[in-house]
Amino acid sequence: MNVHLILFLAFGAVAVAGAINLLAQTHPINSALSLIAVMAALAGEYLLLGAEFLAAVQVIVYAGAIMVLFVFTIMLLNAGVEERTQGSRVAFLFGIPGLLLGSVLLGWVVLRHSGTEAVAAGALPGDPKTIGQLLFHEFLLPFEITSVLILIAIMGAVVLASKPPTHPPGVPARKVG
Amino acid sequence: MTSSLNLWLIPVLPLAGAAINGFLGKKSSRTAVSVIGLFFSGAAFAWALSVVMRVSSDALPYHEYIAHWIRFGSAGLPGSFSSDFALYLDQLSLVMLLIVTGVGFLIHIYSVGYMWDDPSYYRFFAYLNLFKFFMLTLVLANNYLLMFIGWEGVGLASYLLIGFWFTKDSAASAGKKAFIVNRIGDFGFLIALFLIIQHFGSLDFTKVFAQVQPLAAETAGAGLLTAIGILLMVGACGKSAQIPLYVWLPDAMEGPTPVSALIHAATMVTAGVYMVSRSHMIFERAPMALMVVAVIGTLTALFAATIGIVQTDIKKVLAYSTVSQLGYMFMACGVGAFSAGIFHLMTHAFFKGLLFLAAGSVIHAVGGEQDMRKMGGLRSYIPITAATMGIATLAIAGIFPFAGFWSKDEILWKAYQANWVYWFIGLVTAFVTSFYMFRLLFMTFAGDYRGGAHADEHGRGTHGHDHGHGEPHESPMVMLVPLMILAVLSVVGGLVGIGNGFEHFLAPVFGSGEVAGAAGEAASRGTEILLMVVSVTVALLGAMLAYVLYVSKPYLPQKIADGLNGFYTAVLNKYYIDELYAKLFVKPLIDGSTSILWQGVDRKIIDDTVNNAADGARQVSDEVRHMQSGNLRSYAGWIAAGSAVVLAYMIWMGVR
Amino acid sequence: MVPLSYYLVLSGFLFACGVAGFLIKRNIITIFMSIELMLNGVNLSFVAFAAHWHALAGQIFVFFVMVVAAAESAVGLAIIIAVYRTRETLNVDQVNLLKL
Amino acid sequence: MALPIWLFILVSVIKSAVVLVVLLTAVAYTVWLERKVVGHMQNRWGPTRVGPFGLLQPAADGLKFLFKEDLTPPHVYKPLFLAAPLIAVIFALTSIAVIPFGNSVTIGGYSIPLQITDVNTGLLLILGVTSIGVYGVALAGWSSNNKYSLLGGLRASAQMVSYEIALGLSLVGVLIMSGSFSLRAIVDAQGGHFWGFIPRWNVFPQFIGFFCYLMAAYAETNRIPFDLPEAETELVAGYHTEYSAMKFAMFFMAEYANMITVACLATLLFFGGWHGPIFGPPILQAVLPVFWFAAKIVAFLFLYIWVRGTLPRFRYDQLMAFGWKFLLPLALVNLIATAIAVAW
Repeated sequence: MNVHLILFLAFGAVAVAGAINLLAQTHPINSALSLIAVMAALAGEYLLLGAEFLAAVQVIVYAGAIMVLFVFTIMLLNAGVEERTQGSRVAFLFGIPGLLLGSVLLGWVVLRHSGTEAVAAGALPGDPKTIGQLLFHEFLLPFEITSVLILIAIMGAVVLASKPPTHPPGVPARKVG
Repeated sequence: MTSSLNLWLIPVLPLAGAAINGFLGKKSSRTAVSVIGLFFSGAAFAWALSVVMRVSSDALPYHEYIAHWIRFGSAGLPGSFSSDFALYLDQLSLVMLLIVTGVGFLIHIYSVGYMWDDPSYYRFFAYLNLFKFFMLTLVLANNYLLMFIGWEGVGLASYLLIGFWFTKDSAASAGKKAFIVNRIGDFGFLIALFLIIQHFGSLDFTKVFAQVQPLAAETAGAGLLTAIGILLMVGACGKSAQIPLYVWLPDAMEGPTPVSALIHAATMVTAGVYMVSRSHMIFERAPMALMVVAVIGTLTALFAATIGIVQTDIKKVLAYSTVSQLGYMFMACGVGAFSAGIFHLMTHAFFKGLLFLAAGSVIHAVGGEQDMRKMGGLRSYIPITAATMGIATLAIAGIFPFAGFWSKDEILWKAYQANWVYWFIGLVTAFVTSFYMFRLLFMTFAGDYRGGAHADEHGRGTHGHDHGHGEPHESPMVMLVPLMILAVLSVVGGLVGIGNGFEHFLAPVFGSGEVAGAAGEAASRGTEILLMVVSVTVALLGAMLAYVLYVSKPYLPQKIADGLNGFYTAVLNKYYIDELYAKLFVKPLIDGSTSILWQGVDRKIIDDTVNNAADGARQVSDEVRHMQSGNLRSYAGWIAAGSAVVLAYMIWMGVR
Repeated sequence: MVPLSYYLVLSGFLFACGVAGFLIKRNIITIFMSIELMLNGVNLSFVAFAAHWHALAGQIFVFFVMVVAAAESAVGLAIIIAVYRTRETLNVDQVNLLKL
Repeated sequence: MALPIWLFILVSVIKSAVVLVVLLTAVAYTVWLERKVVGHMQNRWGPTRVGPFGLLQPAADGLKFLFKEDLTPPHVYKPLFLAAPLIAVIFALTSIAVIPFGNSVTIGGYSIPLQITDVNTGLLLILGVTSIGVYGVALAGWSSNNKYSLLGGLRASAQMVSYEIALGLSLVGVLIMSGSFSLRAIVDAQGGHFWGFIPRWNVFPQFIGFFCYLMAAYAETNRIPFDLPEAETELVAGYHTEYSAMKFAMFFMAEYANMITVACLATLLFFGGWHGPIFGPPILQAVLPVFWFAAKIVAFLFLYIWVRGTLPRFRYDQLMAFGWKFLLPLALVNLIATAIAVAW
């Protein structure tokens, strides 16, 4: 046992516990908090892998922004405890067996074929400088494209979430002016 | 080779006219359409004339290369083949060129008057110019393939023009009939072309003939050249309306009369004769094929002439007459007298074109009536037409010294030299021809007018315009001038044959063999003159018989008809050939198509396949659509299961 | 020193939990969170592979995944709000009319 | 010379303890300072009774909070109701861990940085921790099962998420100029003077950035004029309406701790950190940087209080419009201008 492994296991345990808790909880806000825990734990794993910038971004973007949005939505819609409806037999008849089969297969492949080659702690310097240089040189085009994507997402979110126009039903909205 | 003659302009000018009129004519005035149609047609004629002026006979044959067309394989190697857009001019094509452009131009002028009131005036001129383009392509082509393009193109134009009044059922079906019957002939032509490609590796006239020339004549039995020759003759039979494929031509009279004159008398139907003459190198080395040509020609000549006796429709008479005259030309070709055939082709173009145009003028005069029994006595109403038609009749009957005399006697003389049976049948045909032509003349112009006021009812019958008159009247000058020009040509056109002048002119094409034979002719000059006298006498006899029957004793024909009851009916029904074809070919085809192709293949196999596929798709979808329940988690379930399967497959493929 | 396979197993487990959440949860927001869980699982394997192969591009991919996830969650939550407005429920079993 | 591991741990523990005590004391006395200053601004005395100048007032307050009855209203969602103030205060205090408040001091041959830990992404860490702090407010508002609390929580989370963007962007200018996320490196880059007499502080070239930072930071800490989440005239007390006693105190502490963090950041990023005139004997030279740092922070806190005593509260739509339509574009413009200037 070494420090690296211990830390990995500790963070991993948090992540696993969070993931399971996400499934077990019936109230969405608990699930959301579990997910935040998972994300924080993953940020720790990133740090172990040397991706310190990514860890920070993980916390800021995922935990600090995306999940805040989730919590915000839950609060806004006042989401209650989950109802236990039986809407889908398919999900249980095909989905769960498929999931189990897939997990087993994937686990088998990973354990059998990836070997036991160790990954050193902080093996790769993921500091802001190198990431930035990669991002703004090699991946400049995808970067710009994602910015457009985000712009579109902003507009889409505004349009979707804004209240529908208050003209009487059946009468098409008329453009004014 | 002289400097370029720009031959390509000759076919392209009418094409331009056709394009302009066809695409823009609908919006243009009739005057504009006429001007364009006449200009391009006339320009082609003028250019053809200028070519004649500029070319010297020792510069012929003249080749003109225009563009690449089909090329594969490297030239010279076996298996390679090439065919270009290239033109070829020799004495033979020169004659055809002048006939097509000249007579065509006259008929264009005539059409302006004849078609003036037709609502599709522009369409007529577009088609007519298109026809000229294809006909000139046919005539000027330097290889069989380009010739075939023209050959098919004139077929198309013919189809379009026969069915010009396509709203009339009989016109539409006549067009189809012409097209289909021609396809049968084209089938033979095509196979002949394939044989030529296979054995000679080219379709260029010069290359093919250069390879044919050293071959020995297939006297002993049928060989390759015989096969090619007979197949070419099949093609010619279709285009030139010979037994057994003549049936379309009488029906083609449903088209406007100028069309009948141009396409179905003067030019297109003679394409077969031109093609056989052009292939004389092959036929000369295949005596059996030549015999087939001669026999078919002779039989057709007599056969069609006999039908012509009893026809009452003025254009039908002329149609059968055309078939008969074409038979003469083939007879000439069949006995190896190609130049005589071409000579007759030329004179025939003059007088038959004139006959048709005059007939059109008559029809025009009586307001669309075509039945000769309702005419009569028109001489006083339309003297110019009557006069020109009389000249044409004299010409076709072979009365000295009209054009038909020279060419027909040339043919009869050559036939006599080959085999007296041909001559004898030809002579009988000449008699019959003379009889029915004078019958036509007398029924139309002599006696009293039998039409009367009710002619109005037929006003729109065939040529689509109605003057609303009771009195027959003379046609406008624009129609009469071409009549007169052609009449002059019908009188003097045969004079070029005096002293074998025409034959000498064509000698470079058909070889000196014929001319050499002509040297020996001098000895039998007396026989020739005797034969001339006999044929003229026979023609006069026919004319007299017609006079007796239709002018002096008009009650006799009915008596004779009653006396020859069965035979008369058979002749009146054109020997039931159409019915026979209907029984033998058309009905089995229709029945077969109905029961096997339509009900069997199309309905049972194709339709059922499509319908069952659609039904199956719908049934499967009906089941599968339950998968799309709208429930998000079900979708997730399918995705999870599906991805597990994909994963398993990938692992299985990877691990294996 | 931690073997790569440990990271991959953890990553796979998180992903499987996400799928399971999608399958068994009824609340549309929780389902949406399951998606984020899956994305996080994948991100972990990206970073692990990046460290393993010494290829920084893996981290860049994670960066992009985060950006896309942010955009996606913004739009997705807006859709959820719109759905809630008309259906007045967040239970996916009751939102199955295939229209808004 | 690197420290042995046991010594490192020992030093770290000591530093953490010292810093935490100082911080909590500072928090307590910031409250006192505020009451005093605002009192004087409003022609009052402020706390005067407990100790000289009321200096013992914070202690009295602490005692009061400790002994007050700790109410938990009946229909609250208990786990989160209890967790929310903890989250708020823990993350508020965590940020201090990466704040450097002076140069290294050399004790016994070992160089010890005056900072709990120096990570080279210190600024990012602070941003991350502050962004997580939102949960304390949001969850408190939601778990209280009270419409005022819920509205306060919603307002708080929306406001903080919105202004976080402007906050982050306003700092990028500084980052571009110093080329590092490490707070120590940023401070080191501000040593020296322009033209020999103006301190090389980022606030001079980055005055627009500083302005944006100041606005955004006020909003982030829910301070007047952006204290909509706890606007007492409309929401009673906002997200902490249902809280009392020590739990309320935790929110209170979190707010003031955040103020101090913001002040620290402003000092470090824009005002040269501990840089200042150094003179006197060696012992003074060792203490002076910390003094300058503390002095700048106090000045900032005073500014906070001054603003509070001066400005009225915004309306909520004005707040959002200000953040998205003015501050964010302004920060972007500043960012672009800085980038161009640096690239020059």
